[in-house]
Amino acid sequence: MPVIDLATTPLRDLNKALHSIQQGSNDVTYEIANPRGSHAVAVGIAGPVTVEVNGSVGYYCAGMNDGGTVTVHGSAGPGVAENMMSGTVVIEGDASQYAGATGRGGLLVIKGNAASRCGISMKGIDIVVHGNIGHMSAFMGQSGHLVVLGDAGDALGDSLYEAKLFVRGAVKSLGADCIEKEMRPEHLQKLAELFEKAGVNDVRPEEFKRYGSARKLYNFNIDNADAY
Amino acid sequence: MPVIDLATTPLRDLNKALHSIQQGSNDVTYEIANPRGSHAVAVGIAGPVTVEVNGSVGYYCAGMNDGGTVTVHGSAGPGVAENMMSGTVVIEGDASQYAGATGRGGLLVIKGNAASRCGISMKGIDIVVHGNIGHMSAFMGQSGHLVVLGDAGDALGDSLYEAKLFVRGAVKSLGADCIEKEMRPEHLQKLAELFEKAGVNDVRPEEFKRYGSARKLYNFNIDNADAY
Amino acid sequence: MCGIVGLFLKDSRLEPQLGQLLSDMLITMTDRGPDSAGIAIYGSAAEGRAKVTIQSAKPGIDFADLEQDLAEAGLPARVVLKSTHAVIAIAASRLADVRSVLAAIRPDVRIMGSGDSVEIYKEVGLPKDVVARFDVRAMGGSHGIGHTRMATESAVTTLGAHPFSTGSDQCLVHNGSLSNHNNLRRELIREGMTFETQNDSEVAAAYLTAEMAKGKDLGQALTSALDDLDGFFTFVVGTKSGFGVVRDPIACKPAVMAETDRYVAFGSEYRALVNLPGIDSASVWEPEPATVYFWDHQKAA
Amino acid sequence: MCGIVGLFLKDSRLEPQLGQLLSDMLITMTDRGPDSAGIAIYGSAAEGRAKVTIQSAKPGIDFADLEQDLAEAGLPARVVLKSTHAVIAIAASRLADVRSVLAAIRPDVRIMGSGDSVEIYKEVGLPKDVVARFDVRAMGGSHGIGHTRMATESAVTTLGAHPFSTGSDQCLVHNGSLSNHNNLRRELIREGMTFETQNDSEVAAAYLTAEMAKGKDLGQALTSALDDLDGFFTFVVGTKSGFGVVRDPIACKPAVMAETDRYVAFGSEYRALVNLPGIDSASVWEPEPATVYFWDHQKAA
Amino acid sequence: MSYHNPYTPPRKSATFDDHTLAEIRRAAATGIYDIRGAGTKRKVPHFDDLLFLGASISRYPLEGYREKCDTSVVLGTRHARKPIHLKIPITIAGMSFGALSGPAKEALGRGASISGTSTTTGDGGMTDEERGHSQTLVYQYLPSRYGMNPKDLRRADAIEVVVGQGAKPGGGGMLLGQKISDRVANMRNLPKGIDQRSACRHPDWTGPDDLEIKILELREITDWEKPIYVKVGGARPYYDTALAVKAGADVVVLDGMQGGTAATQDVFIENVGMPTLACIRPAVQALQDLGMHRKVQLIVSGGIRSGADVAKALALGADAVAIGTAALVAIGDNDPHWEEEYQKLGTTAGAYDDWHEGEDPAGITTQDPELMQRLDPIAAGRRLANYLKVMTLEAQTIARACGKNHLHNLEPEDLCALTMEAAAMAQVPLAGTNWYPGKGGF
Amino acid sequence: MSYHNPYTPPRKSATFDDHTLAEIRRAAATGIYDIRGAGTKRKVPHFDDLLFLGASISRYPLEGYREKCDTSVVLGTRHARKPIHLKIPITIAGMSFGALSGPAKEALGRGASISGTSTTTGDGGMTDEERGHSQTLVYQYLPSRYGMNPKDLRRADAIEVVVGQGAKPGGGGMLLGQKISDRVANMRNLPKGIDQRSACRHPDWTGPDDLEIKILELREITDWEKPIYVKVGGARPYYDTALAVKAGADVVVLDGMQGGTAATQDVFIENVGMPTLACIRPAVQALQDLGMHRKVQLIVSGGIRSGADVAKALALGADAVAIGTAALVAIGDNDPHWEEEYQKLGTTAGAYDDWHEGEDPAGITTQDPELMQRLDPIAAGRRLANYLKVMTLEAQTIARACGKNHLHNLEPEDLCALTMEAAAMAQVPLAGTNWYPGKGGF
Repeated sequence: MPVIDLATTPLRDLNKALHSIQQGSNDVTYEIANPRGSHAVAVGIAGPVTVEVNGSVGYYCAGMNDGGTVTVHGSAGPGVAENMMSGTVVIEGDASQYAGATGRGGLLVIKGNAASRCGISMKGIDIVVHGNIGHMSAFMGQSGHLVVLGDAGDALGDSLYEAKLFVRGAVKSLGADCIEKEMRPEHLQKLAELFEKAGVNDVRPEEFKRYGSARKLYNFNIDNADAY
Repeated sequence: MPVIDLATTPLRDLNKALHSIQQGSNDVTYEIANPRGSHAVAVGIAGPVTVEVNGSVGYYCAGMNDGGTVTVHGSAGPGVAENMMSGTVVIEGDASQYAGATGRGGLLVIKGNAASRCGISMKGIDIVVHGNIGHMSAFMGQSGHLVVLGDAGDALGDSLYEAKLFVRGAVKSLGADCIEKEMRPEHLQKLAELFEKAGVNDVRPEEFKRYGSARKLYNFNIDNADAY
Repeated sequence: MCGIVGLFLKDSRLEPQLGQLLSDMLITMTDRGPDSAGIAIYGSAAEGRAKVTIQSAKPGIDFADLEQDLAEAGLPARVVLKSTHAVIAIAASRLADVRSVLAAIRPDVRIMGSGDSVEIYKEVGLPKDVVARFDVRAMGGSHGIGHTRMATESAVTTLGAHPFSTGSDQCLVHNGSLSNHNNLRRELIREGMTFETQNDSEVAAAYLTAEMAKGKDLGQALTSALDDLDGFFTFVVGTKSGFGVVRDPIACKPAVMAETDRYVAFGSEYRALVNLPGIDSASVWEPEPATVYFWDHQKAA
Repeated sequence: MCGIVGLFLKDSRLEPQLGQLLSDMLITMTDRGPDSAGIAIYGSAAEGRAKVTIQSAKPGIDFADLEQDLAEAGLPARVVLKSTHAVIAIAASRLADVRSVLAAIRPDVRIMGSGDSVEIYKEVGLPKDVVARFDVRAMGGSHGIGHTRMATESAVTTLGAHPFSTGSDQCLVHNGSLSNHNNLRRELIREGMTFETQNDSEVAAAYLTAEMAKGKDLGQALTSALDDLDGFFTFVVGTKSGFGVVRDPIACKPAVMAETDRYVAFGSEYRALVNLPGIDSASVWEPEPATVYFWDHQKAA
Repeated sequence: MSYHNPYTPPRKSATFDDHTLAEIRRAAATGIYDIRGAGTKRKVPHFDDLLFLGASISRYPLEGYREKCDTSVVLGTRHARKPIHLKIPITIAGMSFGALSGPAKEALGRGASISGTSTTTGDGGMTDEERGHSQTLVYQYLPSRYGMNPKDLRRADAIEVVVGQGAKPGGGGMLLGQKISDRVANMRNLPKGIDQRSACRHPDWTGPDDLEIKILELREITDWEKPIYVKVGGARPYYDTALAVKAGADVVVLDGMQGGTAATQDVFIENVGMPTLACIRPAVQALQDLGMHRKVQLIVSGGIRSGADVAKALALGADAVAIGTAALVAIGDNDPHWEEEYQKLGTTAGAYDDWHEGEDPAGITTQDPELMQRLDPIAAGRRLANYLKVMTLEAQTIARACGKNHLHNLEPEDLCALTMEAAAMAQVPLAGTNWYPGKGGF
Repeated sequence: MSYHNPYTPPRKSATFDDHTLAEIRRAAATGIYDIRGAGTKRKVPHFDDLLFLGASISRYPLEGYREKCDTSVVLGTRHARKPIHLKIPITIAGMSFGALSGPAKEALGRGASISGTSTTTGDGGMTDEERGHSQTLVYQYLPSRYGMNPKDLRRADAIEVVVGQGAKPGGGGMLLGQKISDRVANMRNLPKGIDQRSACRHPDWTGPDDLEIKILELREITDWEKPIYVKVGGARPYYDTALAVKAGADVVVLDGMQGGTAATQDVFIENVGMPTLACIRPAVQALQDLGMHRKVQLIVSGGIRSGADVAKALALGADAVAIGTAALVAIGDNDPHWEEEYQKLGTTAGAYDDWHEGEDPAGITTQDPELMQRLDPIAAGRRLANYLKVMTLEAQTIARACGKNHLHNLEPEDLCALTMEAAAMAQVPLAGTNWYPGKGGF
């Protein structure tokens, strides 16, 4: 298993190595030592590669991941797994703001808490947060699922399109055009699937509430102008 | 034979004397001493006069010659025989740029080399150069013949109209819209005539190549725009 | 836009290393602010003594014989030179006189900060050069804050660098961009404040000073800042006994905090914290928007 | 627009006549440039000695006691006055100090050129008057270049006259009109060059100086000038051991060269060459466009 | 008998003119601000107020038809391993698929490729038509991130991080539901037929310090191959350009207030941002102050219409220009051919700007399959190429007249101004004087 | 249902106005820049922005009908053995045979001769009509040298070395093939029916130092008899005038950007060169700085239309003016009489400018024998003479009102300006103030 020590190896060499793996090749595992908050660690992965990061990372770790499996044994800075296409990203610690921003696919698991704007503008990604999430999460979320085992901060799901939000704990406040919705069987089933994928064992789907778009802002209506 | 010494006689007096000869009078011969690069020597000749210049001249020697025979026993500066109408101008040495520019008739013979823009914008003059010619020669040449026993510089015949160019040596490059053309019998004959007039004995017309206008720029066509 | 670092020591055995730790944190933030850098260090207060940090554009002239001239002006003091800055140590009872005496004998000298324990150093240039110039690594203390600046709309000058002094033993660093600082500045000028720069952060500093002058404590002043300041901001404020942090309600300029038994640390990015001892086992989190945080030696004591 | 002349002697017996020959050549070019004239003469270099040519608008004041004042400033030198110019001869090792010493003791004096062997004289007025003023006819040397100017878009001043110094023992004269000199000047100013005039030729000189400072030799600098300078130009560049000539790719400003066993000569017109000894049997030709020519005593040797 | 005033002709107010009155009525009827396409319609100081000083005796012109006047430009020389080489300094600005139809995007790609220049994607991602028909394609990285994905990022020749647009510096976008076809919705991961709002800030960074890290990420993802452009609307061009450079941009794209838009509030278009003419000198000054002029390239856009505009922008210090509206007109937008249909839409050819409503008779700003049919991408591409050729010839003819063998050798000193305002903004003297208004002089 | 705005009247853009849109479409369709005749069409600062201060109490006017106000002018006093004496300071500018028909050239000659002024040949040589009917004829010496020959040079009364034209300083010309009739082709030594390009630099000299020698040659050929004019387009009038004087000119002809042309790129006409108004003061300044004002005469042209324009040009320091377009209009160009035919050509009387296409209904800018027939040179000459008479009377009436017994006694101090730009360009105060914008004051 190749080990890349960022204390001695330039970031460029790390990412170049990861990019040299083609879609369709066999899975390879890289271990990354001493990330120490570096930015853009393991970005642009385009093939089946497993990356184990031993330590905490800075901005945009695993950005645009497309098929890789990245685990951070530490915390992640802003924009982790931003615009993920496919694959899995797991953060053992906390994640800073913008986690999973604009993600289009794949699964992001945050074992600790996520800060504000978790899943902002999400476009298909599934995000599972074991802890709490900060304010403005899932802002303008277009599609995908955001599952929170803890509490959610202010203005959850503001200006939401079709992303689906599930929160087990308290929601400090809902954003404009976001409402609580009925939990139907298919939702319970979807949650169960996500728990399975994200390695969540200790909670049951029934403990969650579902939130989604009231679809009031879909076409402009003067009587909703205050919500803009 | 009157001798005019430019070391002691003003240029004005020389040209005034030459202009006093009317079209139709008998041929007179003037000898000019010490030209030492003077400009505008023997310009505007309008009658049958023979001028022998002993030394080198500056700009525009024999400019607008109309019927005179001027021989320079030395080199000539820029624009020798410019706009010649008729008559003969012979340069025993080299000629600077613009030799025979815009000439409308008559014969210009350069025994040495001619510099750039020889025969620029020529409009009917015949030019015979024993040596080489410089770049941009016969630029926009409209009619007349340019015969070069040596080599030609860059961009020969650029933007040529209907002037005919004959070169015996190498052509460094052809200008826009100038191409090599077939030597037909009438061209060989024309060359022979010019050799006769210019006192060229040691070469044969067959040693020359003919160049002329491709006539692509005659009327604007967008697909040729890059050539403009 | 800028980088901020802050370090508050709980374990007094770390105090000799404060300058060392803070310097490394500051240099890590070079990318966020290559234009200028500054640092405020809170040393141990000597009983009955106070300090004034001053800056000069021509230190060779202004600092020559300064100690002697102060003495002649009736202010016995000790002057320690640090490149373009100098620290004047005097009896705490005479602190109020320093400004007027300096105005008379060294009119061009600028006061960076003053108090029982604070020393403020700031200059134009890369953080590593600024740190080296003032020999920050050799400084000890109980807590300190630092700042690296990428100028947005105001000039790159020494005076435009942070920290800004907001009162005795108080200073402020800022990351973000205020959108109503021009109006606020005009109001504060009307209230009698003076300004050296066109910098929005200086307005924030003056605002806090003015609010506290009206009787608010620092926490209350920061709370009212949330109402009165428009735009994006993260403030870290140093006080004699600790520091405070507050972010604007949108909170999109980055901020990370770490706490262990030995210290509380603040950084614009996690990178700033990675060299702290025991960071791997620290509790690391991000401050909430529109929330005022405080760490205080006295309350801890 | 201008007239240029240059003369490079192969036959050292002609050297005493260099000034005489060059003066006649220059005066012939009066029609091309009645506004100002200048000349650079390369004399024989004295071992270990160097020369600096300076110019003053008030020679009566600036040149008074100059030798003595230089000595007092620690620069033993010999000063020879020539009208508004003076030549300072010093030890070659001290050449670098002259500029700073002069700036201190004679701030208004302008340095025209310096080196082991070059002397540069230029002034406003007709070439014949300029030649007489500096007694150029009496000068000897191995080679020299001269210039007469008809100002196009910049002022008629001494500093606007050619030759322009481009470095030690190097100078440049120019005929033509550059069309990107304003942008180039701004760039060169940013790179630290200073300019005295709005003249395009000064930009060409500064450009060559800057390129050579980057490590190019003169030939390479002239070659890159063909890419970077826009417009019409004929440059003649004097160096310690010879001179170089380059014309723009369109080459429509006139240029004639003549060579015999005894010399190589350059003139804007053939007229400039007619008085040279043996010109009738010389080989006379015109330099090609966009081609760098060189004549060099050292290579010849 | 009572006294009657004689007839006086009706007089309208300049303050409350017909447009203003109509807009008040429209606002009263609908309760929403007016959204429209195209750029500033009112008159602002522009390139028309500048003139070139051709060569005469003191300078020599180059032969108009013969002597070389180079027009090429290289973009992205600062950091990119593969800078972009263009034959002409006129690029096609980013216009979103969604705002424009597929055939329109294809036509732009075809025309630009014939001309040796680049096109740019827009808010909505990259389409295959566009990539296929564009020799050089710049991929926009926008706040909405619609359609953003690493494959397209790698397929692109350059990446343009869009911070703002001249039509709406600081504002977001809006694409009305009727333009959201299946294909557009699919590319944007959104339901069909709903209004689509675009955010005004990027979701995952704010400020130049973050932007520096974002650019690092994009470079890492694309292995430092591609030039990174940063596009800003013209508002504080000195600071914005300086900060883009500090954040690591290879190229700065500066869009003045006249710049077109697909859909923005009219009040924004007409009242926010500075005219293009006023933006260039501060931006160039910033580059010069940082020693980065010509090292970081500056592309200027907003109301570029002719080779004269191109030459003027370059003379003021830009490295290239971009065109949006003009390119649409060249491929057939607002063509009098469709006047009858424009009349039906309550407008007239030359004034149609409801581009967000998707009913464009010319088939350009629409997603309606029938209307789209009307635009033949091959013929339209040819038209664009012709137009670009004319602009280039015009710029060359001017540069040659000023004696330049490359368009980049045009200088501010080759210009003078016809009005005080233009003189002050362009920092060139008023014609016939040495007066630089605002700077002293004479 | 989708949402529709209520009706708002269509609004066109000032930046993309109808002309701009049409030009973009034209460019897209053809791929070549627009070539046309006539001068700048857009509004630029002009003589209209100046006013005369008539005499009142502080000064005394001359009696309008009685007291002498001389209008004569002598040109070429510096070097020529035979200077030119004109009765009025208004000359007919050079317009090429080829651009104009034979009858048109004859009409100009007749009208000018009646009025005691001169005409000028053009690019294409001298015709017998013109020489025969022109009492005083100036022969142009142009880069193309079409038709140049020493006989005509000697037949001329003065020689005008053309360095440039206001419509295209630094640019060359283009005469489209359809205007190259047998006669024109023959005079120009060119095949019939091909486009004829005119170079922008002379074939055998560049720069003022060469020009000095060229002028020497022309003087020698004509035995120092004839005044030598040098004509420049208005771009850097201070330098160009100074250099023309240094090169030995007797008369400087300065043509501002509004000056007409037979065929030039529209982009050139509208964007290169300075307005006539802006050119005069720098040129006069150059003459004054050289001590040559009134010794070397200055002829100004470009948009001269009335006696007021004449008086203003003279007050600013010119010795005479030249007219081109106005003379053509006087002899019948763009006459509403032919409106029907103008409509057929897709234009209207007053706007027809496709002079290079040779289809002029008025028979002036054409070589078509049938169209030419329409112009009666005798009547047209009379019309020109009438027009010149009116301009002269107008200039005199103004000069008398200012108390001048010779038009040349008009001074800048007799003027004030209506706009800031005109005040700065003409260096006269804004009306009612002592403010010389750009110069301080107040």
